[in-house]
Amino acid sequence: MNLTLPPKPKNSLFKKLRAIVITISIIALYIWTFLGIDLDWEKAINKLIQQFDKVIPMLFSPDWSATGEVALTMLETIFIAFAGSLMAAILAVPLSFLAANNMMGKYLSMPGKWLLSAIRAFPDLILAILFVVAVGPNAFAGVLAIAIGSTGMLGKLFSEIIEQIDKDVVQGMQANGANRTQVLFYAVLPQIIPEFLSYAIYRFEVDIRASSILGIVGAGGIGTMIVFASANDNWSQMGTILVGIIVVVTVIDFTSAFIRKRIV
Amino acid sequence: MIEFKDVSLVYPNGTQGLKNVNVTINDGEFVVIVGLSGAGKSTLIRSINRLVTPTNGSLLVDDEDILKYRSKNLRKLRTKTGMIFQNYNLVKRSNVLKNVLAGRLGHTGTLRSIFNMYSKKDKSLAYESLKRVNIEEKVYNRADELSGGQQQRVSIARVLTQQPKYILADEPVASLDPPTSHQVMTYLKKINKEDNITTIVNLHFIDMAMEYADRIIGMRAGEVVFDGPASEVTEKTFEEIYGRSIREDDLRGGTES
Amino acid sequence: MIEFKDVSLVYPNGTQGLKNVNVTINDGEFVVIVGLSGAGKSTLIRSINRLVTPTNGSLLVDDEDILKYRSKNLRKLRTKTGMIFQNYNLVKRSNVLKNVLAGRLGHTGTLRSIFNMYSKKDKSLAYESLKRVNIEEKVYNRADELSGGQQQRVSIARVLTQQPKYILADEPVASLDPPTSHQVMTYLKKINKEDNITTIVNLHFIDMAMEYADRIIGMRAGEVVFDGPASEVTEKTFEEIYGRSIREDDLRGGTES
Amino acid sequence: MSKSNTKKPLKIKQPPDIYPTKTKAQVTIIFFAIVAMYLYSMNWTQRDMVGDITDAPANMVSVLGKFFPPNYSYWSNIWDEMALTIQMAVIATTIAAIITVPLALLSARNITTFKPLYYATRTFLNLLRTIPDLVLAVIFVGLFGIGLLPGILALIVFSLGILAKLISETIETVDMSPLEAMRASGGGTIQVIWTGLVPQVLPQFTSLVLYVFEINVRASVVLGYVGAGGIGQVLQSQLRYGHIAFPNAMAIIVLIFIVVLVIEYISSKLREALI
Amino acid sequence: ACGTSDEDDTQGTDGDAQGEDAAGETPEKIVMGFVPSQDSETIADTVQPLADRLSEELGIEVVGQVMTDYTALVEAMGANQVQVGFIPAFGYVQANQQYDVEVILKSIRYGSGTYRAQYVVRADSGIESLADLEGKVWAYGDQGSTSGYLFPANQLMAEFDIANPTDLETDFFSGVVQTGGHDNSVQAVYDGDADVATTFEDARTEIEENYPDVMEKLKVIGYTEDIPNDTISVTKELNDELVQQIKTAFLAFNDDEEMIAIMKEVYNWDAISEATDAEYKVVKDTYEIFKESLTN
Ligand SMILES: Nc1ncnc2c1ncn2[C@@H]1O[C@H](COP(=O)(O)OP(=O)(O)OP(=O)(O)O)[C@@H](O)[C@H]1O
Ligand SMILES: Nc1ncnc2c1ncn2[C@@H]1O[C@H](COP(=O)(O)OP(=O)(O)OP(=O)(O)O)[C@@H](O)[C@H]1O
Ligand SMILES: [Mg+2]
Ligand SMILES: [Mg+2]
Repeated sequence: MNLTLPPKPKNSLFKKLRAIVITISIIALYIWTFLGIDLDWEKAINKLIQQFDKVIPMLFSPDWSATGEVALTMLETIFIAFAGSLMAAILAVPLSFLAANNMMGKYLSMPGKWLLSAIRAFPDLILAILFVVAVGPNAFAGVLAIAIGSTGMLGKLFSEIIEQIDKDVVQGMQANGANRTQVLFYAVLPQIIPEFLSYAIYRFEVDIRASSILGIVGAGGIGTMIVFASANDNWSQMGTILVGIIVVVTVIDFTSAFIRKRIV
Repeated sequence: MIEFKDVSLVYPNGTQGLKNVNVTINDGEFVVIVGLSGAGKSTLIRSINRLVTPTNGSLLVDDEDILKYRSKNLRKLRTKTGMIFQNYNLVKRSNVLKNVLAGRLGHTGTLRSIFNMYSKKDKSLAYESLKRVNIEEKVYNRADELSGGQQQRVSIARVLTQQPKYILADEPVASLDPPTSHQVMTYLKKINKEDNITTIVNLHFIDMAMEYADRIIGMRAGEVVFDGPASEVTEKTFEEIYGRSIREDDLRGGTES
Repeated sequence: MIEFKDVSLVYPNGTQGLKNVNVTINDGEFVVIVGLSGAGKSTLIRSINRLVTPTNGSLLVDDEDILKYRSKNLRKLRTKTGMIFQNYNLVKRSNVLKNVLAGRLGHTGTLRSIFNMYSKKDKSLAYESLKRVNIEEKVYNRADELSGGQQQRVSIARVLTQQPKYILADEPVASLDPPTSHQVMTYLKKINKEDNITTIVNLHFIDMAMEYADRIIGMRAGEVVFDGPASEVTEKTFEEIYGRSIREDDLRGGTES
Repeated sequence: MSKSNTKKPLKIKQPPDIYPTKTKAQVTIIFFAIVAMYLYSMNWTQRDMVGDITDAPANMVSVLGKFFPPNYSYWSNIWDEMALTIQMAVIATTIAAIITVPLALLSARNITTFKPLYYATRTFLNLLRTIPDLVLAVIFVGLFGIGLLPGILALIVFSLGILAKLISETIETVDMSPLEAMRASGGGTIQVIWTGLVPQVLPQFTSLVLYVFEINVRASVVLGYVGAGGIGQVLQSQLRYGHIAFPNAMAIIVLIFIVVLVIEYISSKLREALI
Repeated sequence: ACGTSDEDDTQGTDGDAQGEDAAGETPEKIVMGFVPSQDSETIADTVQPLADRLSEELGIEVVGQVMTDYTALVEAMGANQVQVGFIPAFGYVQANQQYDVEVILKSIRYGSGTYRAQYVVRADSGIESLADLEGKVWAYGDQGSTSGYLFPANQLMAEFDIANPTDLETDFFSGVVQTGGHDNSVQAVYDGDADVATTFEDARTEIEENYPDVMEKLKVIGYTEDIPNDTISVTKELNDELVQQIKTAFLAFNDDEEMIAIMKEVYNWDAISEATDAEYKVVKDTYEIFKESLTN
């Protein structure tokens, strides 16, 4: 067998240029980053050596006397997060359809996508202010703030799920003579409901954790405890809070897995 | 009766899907369309229920030109033509009964169907159809729990429930092994005979086409290159359809389809 | 030479994949294995390169019992047995050349392969193999840009690049249309003859088996129920293998595969 | 062959219902449990509400109005902080992306067939994701003092949890057949992963990394609460000045929004280039 | 309430929380918002004892909420969602200017109704006076902190005739470090990351536990003017009679052993005393100066 090497690949100029541009931009980005940021490792490590004993052992020896308070606060947080996430899950459904390419068409879905993006751009702090003004500083303001914050995220995730549905099934229904609404209920919904549910439940978990917003609106919740525990350098209480969160999220994980099995 | 009168179809990207097709299919016939991949078999079949719309000519179903149809008429047309797909196109997460009842969608009001309020008659029709393809014991299984052959039988039951005048089947056995394929084809043939439903089937395999078809239509590059009873099919027919003898040792330079 | 000596295989879930198989395959043979879906064809073939491990008996390849092999020996064994799959098993996003070069993995060090540092010899070997299956002009196309038949030819080229002593092909043509299937089978047969590579092929279709095989092995429920030259195969052989005549109108209660 | 004779006659008298009674009952119970819990939560969270809900929209609109029009001239003051935020996100994302690779492989069921290792990694990642970003930030500030480092570390740990999970899920959905082919041609584990798996997950990997980059830019706002630097801290202190600074705050938000949109755009372009 | 109730409501947020428009009516429920001052050592996370006690005295239900950010509280008072607010001085000034919220009481800590900010430098730095600070690096918590930033900045601007805070940060000082908290500012000076820190008096004790030598290593070179303590303020919608009752009720706590103990322990307060808007003029002036630089 005579040895012939394969011919050299001939890439289009466009592709070559694109590869070069991408490579150069990435290198530039890193150079810019490392020039711009200067980390004082020595100081950080000194600080770590000095602080390690004060923080880590305390974290792992939770202050069990705070258990009652943490449990109560966790319960409050669960109620607030539950109401907020469920509200968000419901609000997100119509928005997600508006933002899905395959439901609205590429261009008509743009406003929906932008709206969802804009909602996500609002930081917790500002949402909190808005809702405190609306309904006063209380748990309900927390519910609303969580609901809106989560709607942005869930709407985006939901619309991505809708964009991934199996078109064949839709076509199967159309071939039966089904109209648009029927196609929606028979071909689209059965495909997306399970994913919607899992994301909604996942978001519920996130909302339980991301409860710093609740402190701002005076809704209590675990976020307030975190802020105060850190301000007072109470690391063993922080340990208790962590344990509380881990326990609750794990329990939710198991319950939701159970529910999902029934429904999906 | 279905009449293609000089029908052509050009896809938006310029591909010629159909080219001057002239074919008449009579009521009660069992027609098999064969041809290489990309020959236009699917395009032909999907024109009949307007899943794709030919760009030229006229296509008459029961003496009406369906190319002019808009949404309302379209639903009617689709209600009387049932379709069976290569990949069954069942809603995987719904149970068998719900999938079969979907065949009634065209006959059912939107609200009623949303709340699953089917009439007793519809439900027993669905159950009867399941019985006809011998799969009634899976009525509450989810579609994705069934084997390929079983899923295809469910999709036949769905079409039966629709009580169509025409059945279109786009490579209904391409995903199945030979014994199961024969079984599915046998069911289709049986329904064609018992209910006198005109049936049009796309197939890859010539031996199977020969066995079940009353009439074979051969396609190549969007054109009908053969049309006649199965008994008239010869070795030469294949050469025409496939553009070469299928046994040729086309070792070098054989083009891919 | 490959010898199955009373080989049995029980899958962890209790399915009996192989049952007391005794078969000897001589160098240079072209053997086709036929049988229903689930008969154990794949299991038999995959035992030979230890993608599955029989639970009983001994399996000798070139007079060594490969059932005792551990990682190092295993890699050697696999390097000398090339495999072709029904779905080509190409890396869809990689280009053809890269896919074909993967055949050299067993001969190449880990680091060299990670940095795509294949020797010149390997590269020309890969290109030669592509030429042999007549697809060298697609060398820089991505695998998913090719048609089914072309992809299968690339996977044959991959095996050729491996320079194996044995080729195992698990339903290499099940996803292809008839003319393309014949083309692929012809390439396999040609390689078998030209390079004297022992070739073992699983097939669903009996007509094709008869056409290409030197020898046919029929399997049913994990057992070898027929073993003999293609010329000895009769109608009765099929009945034995498939458990019934293949043309029977098994209308009701046919079991699903 | 003919199983029809042995088939049990079904007890259902026709016509059957769409769902078996048991399924219906279960779904109904779960549905009502959720509704009940929702009503209870709503009731409970509103117990301290004093005002009239009808005023709410007007109140909100009047406050929101104070944020507009955004004071874009304020941008000139915050380029540095914005840059810093992006730089922190770049570093955190890069490091997280590197650490993710082994973790994701270890927590993918189809790659790590050794069950104990798989479960151990899964559990570790689950625990990691349980910790709120605020707590992470607070702990790292406690450990390393105020500054960029704790911010970056919090971002790394936080995004690691998400990234490893998402990527391991991607890995679990890859087509295993090419990997089998590589193994059949004698490839070792690393070779098989490199040549069979990596090309399949690379586009997803890139887009997930960019997605996490976006999350990290947003998360810097939370980090601002604990003084871990970046644009969030500026936003925080601006809001403390009350109304007069609200337009400045809005300008910051718009800037973050633009940065995130740009990242989204780049990410979609990069994905196109890779797929 | 308190002389401002006759002013026009310019915010369009006139909805009385109880849905009754007459300013003379007594609400069924009072919401009391509490923001722990940043400028204090310990931070309480409950206001319940106070609320319960107040409720007893007034015979009206009182709900107490602790909030972690005073901007939200100020806005809530503006919408009359909160009627009684415990706000730090700077927040009060904003609330007063924007929503006519009126101060009625203030907290007394360490026997005083005011506190000060201090300038901390390293003892061996050679910095003796404020003038020596020129060209040095300045550490402060954040720009919204009254003692950490506003008052010292104001003082320096006045003393060295600097037009605005930006000039102060860039021209007078050679650099600034925003640390996020008073203890961090002290730490920054201790570690040598900054030359001077401005904090409340005496934030050095915050880190004394970890750095026992902090009192010797760092010294204070100056103080700002007195800053009024946290306020207890009410919205303009509350009727005068009720405001008077609230005032009396709070003042009565001073004579209640049990209440004093709680205030001491939980809020670090010694007592509560009357306050007028005039006492907060100094904060208002400071605020005015910064307003300029913020809006351009
Ligand atoms: N939506 C479409 N847009 C553009 N071209 C299309 C489209 N659908 C099909 N085609 C092209 O039209 C031609 C006919 O396709 P068609 O699907 O009808 O072939 P077929 O005979 O059904 O093939 P197969 O056996 O592979 O299903 C092919 O060249 C195909 O690539
Ligand atoms: N990994 C596995 N675990 C358990 N059972 C298996 C496994 N792989 C195959 N089997 C079972 O072993 C039997 C033989 O399977 P095998 O794949 O060898 O059949 P086959 O003849 O190749 O069928 P096909 O034509 O469908 O490929 C079947 O009953 C199959 O369900
Ligand atoms: Mg087709
Ligand atoms: Mg097999």
